[in-house]
Amino acid sequence: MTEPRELNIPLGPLPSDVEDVHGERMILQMGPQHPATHGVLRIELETDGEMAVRAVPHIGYLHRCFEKVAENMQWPQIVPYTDRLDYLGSMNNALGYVLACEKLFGIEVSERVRAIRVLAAELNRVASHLVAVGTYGLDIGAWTPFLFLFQQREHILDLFDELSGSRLLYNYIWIGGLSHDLPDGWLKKVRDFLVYMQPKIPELNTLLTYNKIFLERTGKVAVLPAETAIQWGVTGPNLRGSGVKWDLRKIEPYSGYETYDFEIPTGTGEAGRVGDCFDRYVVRVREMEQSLRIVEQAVQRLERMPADDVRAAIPKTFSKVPVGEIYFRTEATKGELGFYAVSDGKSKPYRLKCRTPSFCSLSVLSKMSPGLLIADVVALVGSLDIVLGEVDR
Amino acid sequence: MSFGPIFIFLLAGACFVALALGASRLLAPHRPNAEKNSTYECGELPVGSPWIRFNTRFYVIALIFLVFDVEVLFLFPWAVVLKEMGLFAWLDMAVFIVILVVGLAYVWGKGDLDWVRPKDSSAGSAAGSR
Amino acid sequence: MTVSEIFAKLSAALPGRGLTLEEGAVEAVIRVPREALIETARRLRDESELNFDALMCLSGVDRAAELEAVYHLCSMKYRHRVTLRCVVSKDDPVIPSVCSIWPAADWHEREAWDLIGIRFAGHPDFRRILCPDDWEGHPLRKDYAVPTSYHGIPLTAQLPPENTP
Amino acid sequence: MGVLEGRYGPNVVITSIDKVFNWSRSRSMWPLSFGLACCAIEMMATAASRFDLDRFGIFMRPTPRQSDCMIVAGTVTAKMAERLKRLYEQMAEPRYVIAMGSCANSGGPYWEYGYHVVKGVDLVIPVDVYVPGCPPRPEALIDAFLKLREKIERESIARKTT
Repeated sequence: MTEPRELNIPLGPLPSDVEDVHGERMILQMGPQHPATHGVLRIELETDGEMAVRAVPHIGYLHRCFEKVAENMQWPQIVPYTDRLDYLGSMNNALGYVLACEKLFGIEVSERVRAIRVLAAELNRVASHLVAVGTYGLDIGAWTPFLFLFQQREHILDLFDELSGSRLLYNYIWIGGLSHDLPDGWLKKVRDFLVYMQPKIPELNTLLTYNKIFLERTGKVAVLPAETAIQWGVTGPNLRGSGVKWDLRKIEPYSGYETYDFEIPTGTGEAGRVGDCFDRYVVRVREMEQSLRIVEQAVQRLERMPADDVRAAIPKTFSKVPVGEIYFRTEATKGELGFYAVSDGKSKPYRLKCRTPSFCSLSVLSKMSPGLLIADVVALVGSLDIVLGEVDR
Repeated sequence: MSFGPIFIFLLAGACFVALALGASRLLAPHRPNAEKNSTYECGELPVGSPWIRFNTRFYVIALIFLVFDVEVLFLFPWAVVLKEMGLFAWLDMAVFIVILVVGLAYVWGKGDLDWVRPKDSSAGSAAGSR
Repeated sequence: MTVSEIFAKLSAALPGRGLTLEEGAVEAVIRVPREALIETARRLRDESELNFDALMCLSGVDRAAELEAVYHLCSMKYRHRVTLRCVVSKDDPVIPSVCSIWPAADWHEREAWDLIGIRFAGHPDFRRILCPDDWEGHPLRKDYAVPTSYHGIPLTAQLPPENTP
Repeated sequence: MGVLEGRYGPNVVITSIDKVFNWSRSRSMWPLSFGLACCAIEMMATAASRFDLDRFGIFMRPTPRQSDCMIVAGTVTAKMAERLKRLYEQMAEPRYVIAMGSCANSGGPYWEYGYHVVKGVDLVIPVDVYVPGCPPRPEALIDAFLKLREKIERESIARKTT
């Protein structure tokens, strides 16, 4: 029997307001291989009975050296690697990276390419939220929403399969344009999908959102106040769940987002308190409806636009690029995705740092966990909707 | 009242168990090694030992569960023969259930059913206690 | 406010502390010596007109001779942005930690230490964050020698022998 | 060692037990859902309603104690390799490994500059079936299970004669 390491970790203080529940403390490893950690995240929980007194997240189990790879690849070759950061929102990652490069190199793309990019990014946001909401139902113990939502997601994956050739990681948005033009009849299929998807979100609401057990498990649990969220750099649905109306598609519009009409849902404390797990969840559900509205407007716009060459603005070679550095941020599915690119004129970036939303959302976990029950820590991790490919890069 | 069928029933039960355990003992691969026997904790080495003193509240909750589990155990055979036994059996069981409901009310009132939840404290932690 | 106005306000408030403004191709960057970093950061956050309450991104860069920490800050209220750059030499790569001012910097600084090797003085829990704790070297350095194995597990690419069909 | 195991050559009695064992093992393969990266999402999509692994008797189990095969879905990094080996050891025999995706097969897109990536999971644990693709389509994963079935059907509990 391999000798377990002795208890060399200093025991944290017991929150003062807990009545006398003096049992001994235990270190529990919610380890890399755990159904509720959405990937390879290890949370070292120090529990007193059922209550987590201290939670230390350990990451790095999926550190795939994105930044070292990016320094050895040419500018356009990095797009497939950005897809693999947040592998649920690949279109949005590629869009964030490509817009940073286009602004650094001073490349302008046509109106039609911008519209196609918005359409693809918003469809991808819906697919990503479907997974986030589906697995959150699994964390709380509801099997049906997971299967129900994955079935809807398969329709979106079919659309992407036809658009870019692959289901999950697309390499579709290139620097200066797109890899393929819209296949003919594709917009018609997107319209059919919008009609098909219309009743599904209300159906999800009856299935999960207003389910008594779900409300009981997520209402008033793990409240993230707006002030703490801003200080810790939490962005995206997690920040909007705390009532802060902050969405980069409205604050710093890119790729033509200012011409689309959509609202920003924020948490209103329906199930107890503003900023609890339910608010972060319900913001994602409402965001899906808004994204479908954007997709509808984009489809109408694209149907009226004349076809043009989507590869017109793609530079022939990347050997001579302007020198300089830029930090460009976009609203990816999980929050603010920023790319800090430093170019020294060569065909490969000198340094490419990417600030990912899940990395910052996860850092708040150790601050919010003390005092939660173990089952509530699971609900908290699920509501933060982190993807480990993005956390570890 | 011949006891033959009961004996056959017991015999069948016993040899079914023997067959299941015996077959796996005979035929299944059995290669224990230190790594395989180590405790599974999500792929990590366990820190400290799980043999610790738990709060007494969990013991009380386990007891309460046991009481009502046994109650349900008595309900099953009773429910099967209720139609033949008529009102007398119904009254008899009603008394039994009332006693247990009184017990449940007492325990609920005393707050032993509440899971170990700290009070609703400052920002960033703790759910409301019910 | 534009970066030059912010810089003017800062250099007025902190005279003689060596703050310089570098005009970049896309955006201007304020260069801050490490002695004045904490002072500048606290002023950037607490000044009512500046109010930089969100640290967007903290990245370490390995310039040939020096290491550089680049801070991208943004104000949620005024929605203006500023970039700070703090450069230290490679043999004394210590920069004061801004964790006390922006808690978001906590994990970013640990990552800058882990991958680039900039040491942040005053960080509450200073450990490697991505690579294992006993990983030697800082991988994003330009002169980094990639290890061939870790705890007995080979890390080199097992290329097939030359003449396989 | 089991009492009967490894003593007799293959003959009429044992082969008939083999058929029963191999049939039951291959038709109810419980994988350890070992989701690492992008391939894990495709694995979930395979297990979900459209491609539905349940019809093959495949039911995802979170613990190695109750699983027969391990799907390594994603990039195996140096930090994760030890845990992966420990989880593999903690699985009960007979156990199989499916390396899903080119990251698990050979390091995938990170083979050249990934200093922290193990170039292929077969450097850590023995692998039975490799699934190409990045990420492999759900049909490819189902095909991997069918290949694994063929492999199991050729097994025998008798001593290895070759």
